[in-house]
Amino acid sequence: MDWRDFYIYHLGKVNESVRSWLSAHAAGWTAYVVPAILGAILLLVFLLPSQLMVVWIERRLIARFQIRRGPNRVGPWGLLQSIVDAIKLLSKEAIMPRYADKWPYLAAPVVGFIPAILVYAVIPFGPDLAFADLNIGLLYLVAIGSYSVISVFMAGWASSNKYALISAMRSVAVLVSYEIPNVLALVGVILLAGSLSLTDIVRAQSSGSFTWFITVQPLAFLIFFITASAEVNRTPVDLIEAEQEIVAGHHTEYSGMKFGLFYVAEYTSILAACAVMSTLFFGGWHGIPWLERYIPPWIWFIAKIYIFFAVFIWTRATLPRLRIDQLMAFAWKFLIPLSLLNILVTAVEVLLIDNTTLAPAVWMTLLAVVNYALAALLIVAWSRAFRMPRRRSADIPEVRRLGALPAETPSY
Amino acid sequence: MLKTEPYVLNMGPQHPSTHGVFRMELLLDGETVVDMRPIMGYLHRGIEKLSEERSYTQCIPFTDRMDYLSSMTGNLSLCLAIEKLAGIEVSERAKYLRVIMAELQRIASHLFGVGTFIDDCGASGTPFLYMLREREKLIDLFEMASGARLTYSYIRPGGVMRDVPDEFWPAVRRFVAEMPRYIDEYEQLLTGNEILRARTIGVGILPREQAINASASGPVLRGSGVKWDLRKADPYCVYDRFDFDIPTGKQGDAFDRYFVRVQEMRQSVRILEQAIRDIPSGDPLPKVALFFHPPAGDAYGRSETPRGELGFYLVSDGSIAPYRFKIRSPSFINITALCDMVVGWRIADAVAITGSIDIVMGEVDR
Amino acid sequence: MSVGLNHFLVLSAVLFSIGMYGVLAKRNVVVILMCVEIMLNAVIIALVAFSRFVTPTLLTGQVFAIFVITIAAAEAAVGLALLISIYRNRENVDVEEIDLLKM
Amino acid sequence: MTQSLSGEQVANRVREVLPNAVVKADGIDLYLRSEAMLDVCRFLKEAPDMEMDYLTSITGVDYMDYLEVVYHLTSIARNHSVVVKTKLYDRAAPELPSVISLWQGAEFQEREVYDFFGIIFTGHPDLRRILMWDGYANFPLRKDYLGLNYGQRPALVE
Amino acid sequence: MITDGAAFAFWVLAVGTCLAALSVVLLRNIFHAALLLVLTFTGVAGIYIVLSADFLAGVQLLIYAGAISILIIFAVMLTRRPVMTGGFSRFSISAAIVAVTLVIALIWVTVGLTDWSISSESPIQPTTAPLANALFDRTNGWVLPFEVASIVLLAAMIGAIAIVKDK
Repeated sequence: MDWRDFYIYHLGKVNESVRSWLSAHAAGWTAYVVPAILGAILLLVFLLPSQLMVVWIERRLIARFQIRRGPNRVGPWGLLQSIVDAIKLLSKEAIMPRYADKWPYLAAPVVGFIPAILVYAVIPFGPDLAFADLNIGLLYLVAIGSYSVISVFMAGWASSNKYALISAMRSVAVLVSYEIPNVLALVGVILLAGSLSLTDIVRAQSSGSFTWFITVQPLAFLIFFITASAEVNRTPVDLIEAEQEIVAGHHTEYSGMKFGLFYVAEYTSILAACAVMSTLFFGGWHGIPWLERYIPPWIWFIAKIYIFFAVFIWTRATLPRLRIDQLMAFAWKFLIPLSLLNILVTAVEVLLIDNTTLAPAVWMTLLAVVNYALAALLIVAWSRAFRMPRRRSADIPEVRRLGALPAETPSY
Repeated sequence: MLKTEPYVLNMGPQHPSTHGVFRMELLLDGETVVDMRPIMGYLHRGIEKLSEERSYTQCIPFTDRMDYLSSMTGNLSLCLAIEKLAGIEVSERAKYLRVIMAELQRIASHLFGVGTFIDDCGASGTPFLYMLREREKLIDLFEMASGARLTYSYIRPGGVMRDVPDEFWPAVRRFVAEMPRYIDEYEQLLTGNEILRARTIGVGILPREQAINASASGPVLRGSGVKWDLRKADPYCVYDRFDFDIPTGKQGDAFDRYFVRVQEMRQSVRILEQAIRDIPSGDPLPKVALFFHPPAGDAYGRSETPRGELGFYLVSDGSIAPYRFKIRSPSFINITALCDMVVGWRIADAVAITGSIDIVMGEVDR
Repeated sequence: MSVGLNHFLVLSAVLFSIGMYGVLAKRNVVVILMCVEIMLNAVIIALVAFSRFVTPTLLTGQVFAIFVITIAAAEAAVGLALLISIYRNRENVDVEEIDLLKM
Repeated sequence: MTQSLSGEQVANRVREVLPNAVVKADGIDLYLRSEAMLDVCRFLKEAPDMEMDYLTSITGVDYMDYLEVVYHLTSIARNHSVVVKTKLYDRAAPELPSVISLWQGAEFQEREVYDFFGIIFTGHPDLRRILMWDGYANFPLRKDYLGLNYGQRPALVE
Repeated sequence: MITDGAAFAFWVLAVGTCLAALSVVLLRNIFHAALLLVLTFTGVAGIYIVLSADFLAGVQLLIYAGAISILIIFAVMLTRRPVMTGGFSRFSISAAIVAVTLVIALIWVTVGLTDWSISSESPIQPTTAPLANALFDRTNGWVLPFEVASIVLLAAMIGAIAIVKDK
């Protein structure tokens, strides 16, 4: 064991050293179990404080956007506010609706929370700093991500509340629709990197011929950003828990820590979405070249996560919400065609790169210019052709007015 | 598409976006509203009955608590009715002060109304809090004048409670100078916002004919393209001396109602500039006793509040208290056509349309 | 205890029979569709197990598994579309009551 | 300025078409027979020189001997207004034709008058309590509400 | 053949998957059945990982757990009121006999009668790239079947829409 490996810059080498030392000096199984536990602890060291920080950051930042002060009473700058909130949630009464479907109701928060955590397994925080560097990393991400629908659906169905049920229906419709452009946007990156492994994708973004993929995949990034906000419920597209319409959506009937678990799962998946975005499009753990030597890669990566989180807060503070039919139309008529076109263009480019003799730098510049121009052109052209549906939904047979409702008004 | 079964969704009385304790029984087909039934009365305090036991001046605090977002115009409406009933004359300075207060109140109320409307469209509070920033300045102005921040009871039969203090004038001048810039800021943030336009243009159309037929008033009526504003149509106080326009909408959708409100704020600033410039000196205090006996008879007095025509029908039997005290409240009557506007739209639109009418439950239930 | 091909084949057979029992015994079309999916999964397990143990370097079984999954997706889509169409016409999805040939 | 049409002026026009409708008219008000209410309102709404397209308010008043319903009508097109009143002497079951077929705005206002005074508007499609709760037995704005003498004052002398 | 850890995983996954599948069949509440179906699919994905078919496991999660079970849950929801109880038909006894006979016969034939030629080579891992090569190889690949499969999928989608679309 070389103790120089435990330098903070090469945090990723810790696990490797521990593994090699254990396989040399201890029983065979420890070489698997101990690094796994170490990795899990490292992940929790990132995730648990992040949970609290992120809530605090969101509240402080959105207060800034709204010319308020935000939490500033508990602890310095209100830093302990999230902890106090967590204690409050833990001490709340656990209420269950009488007609709730008991087991799905109780299982839903857990089913929602587990995939949110599982996503982090493949995210590389630095070289050698991924919990499990799966070679099907991206596929795994997408597959795990689809479990959140099931959680929302279980909660919505089981709590026997109409708002929750509407939320469940919306979640299925929205998430299934947005899954498609989401995956299609990833394909461009996969084509360029030639691998599904996230570590490979990050390495591909530093290997000289390519810089960060945002330079050549602007359209894919935009699509991914929009679909990711839909999947993690951020404001312009947060129809699953649109509070002005359906109170709190699927977790209307949840209280105490069961609600807290939904809340934590939501923020965990937002952070995961930020991490995926920085991994795929913004060079993962790579930093700005002349500063890269002084700052460890995992700090770069976490900084990028928080920057994207701030962007999410920014959109939340700025934009009103779309309507459900507009949201669906946006996914099917706008995002999917554009992401398909993006795949086509990227595939052609990859074929051309393989057969070219030009210098990589020249190619890169050329591609970047072409892709940005194309993205701008496509967005403008498509938004000209595509208009948000604004008309009254035509499929109601007749306006049933005054008397369609049951006559007696129950008094509460 | 599918053979679906309509179901009833109870939106309210406790719901994040029903503007108080308002309840909408929605009959939904999927997410589409098939029928709607507004249910109110949760905030009914029997102001009409209570007023029959109080002197005319004692009735004024009730008007603060009806439309609690625009108390000044509520006071003004009642005072106009009482003055008509009892034949009380008002001094020039008091008339100007009333106009200034009413227009400041109109801006404050529209700020709140537009803010909550945008909130109902899903913006998570930012435009709303921007608007509250300016409303706060207005409330400070009202506090200077009346000592209260929400329930002013400032306008009294025959005049106003007291003359405004000297420091009021620089403050209101500064506000009037700054306000157009802030309105530009809101418009920058909202009017061109593609999501907001998609959510509101063409949504919840109240056609011109129906708006008149359903007795809508205020921005709801003007949003439908009817150029009807009591300040022009039936001028009270000194509105006939000011130069201002009546903004109207084109097709009567939620966006038009929003836009009319924003434009009305601009017009109010115009009126305020003229009123502050022209205000005469004098004594604005009432020349009548606190308790007075109007002659037997009836009178209907009204004014244009931010929500529409607020009228008071007073019947006097010669005693110090009204024999009948009827409130024609604009919020209450404006939701008559709500059902027709909402049916056929989605749940989200139902919320946005209700927000665009800008009801205050204190006034609906009275 | 080491695990070999036979274990996977037994698992595949058990899952297949569970699915088969469901298909034969249940009345609800939705449940029957679910059971068909279980049967398909059992088949894929067998295919992948053969691929793993008999021809570990060829991957033919896995290629076949991909085709089976494709067909399963198509089957689910068409089956559920049929189901909804039946439900729309008859408000019922009980196989014992929708066995008439006319709608 | 909205011109308030005098009761006599409108009464003369009404008498041309509906001779028996008008009970009394003075400088301000126009008193009508309650049965003729709907016909007169239709005339007022449709006559080209009246065009009362806007129903400002409907008010109930309890004068002890009789109930009175006051209609404030406005013409947005011509910017004039008129006050129409009618008296109902049957306190047990006061009835009045509903004007909802002319003005949709009457829907809630008539319900409110029914709620507070118990005046039944025949032809109203949905005449229920509006501000008081369903099943409430009294009409609270009547002067004999709950049979109390508190606050009761002699009726106005005509 | 298979390491100890993987053997342990196999037993857990196999028992869990079979129990979940049994519950799908036996439960009367079809919403619960649909949820347990998701569990079954997830367990099968785990079995694929034990069989070192990692790409297939990802596909299994994505297609089965992510798409097909959502479709089924959607169908449960759309047809909910009359069908919430998934009762048994009048053939349930004979179906049980058939199923038990089938499982015995299958095990007897596959495990008892057949002598599989088990290869001793270690499996390919990771499988993504080799699988792609096997599918799209120019000489002995499966490009044509792959294209046919995608056309079948497209046809099924269009057909499904055509069936459900309002006439």
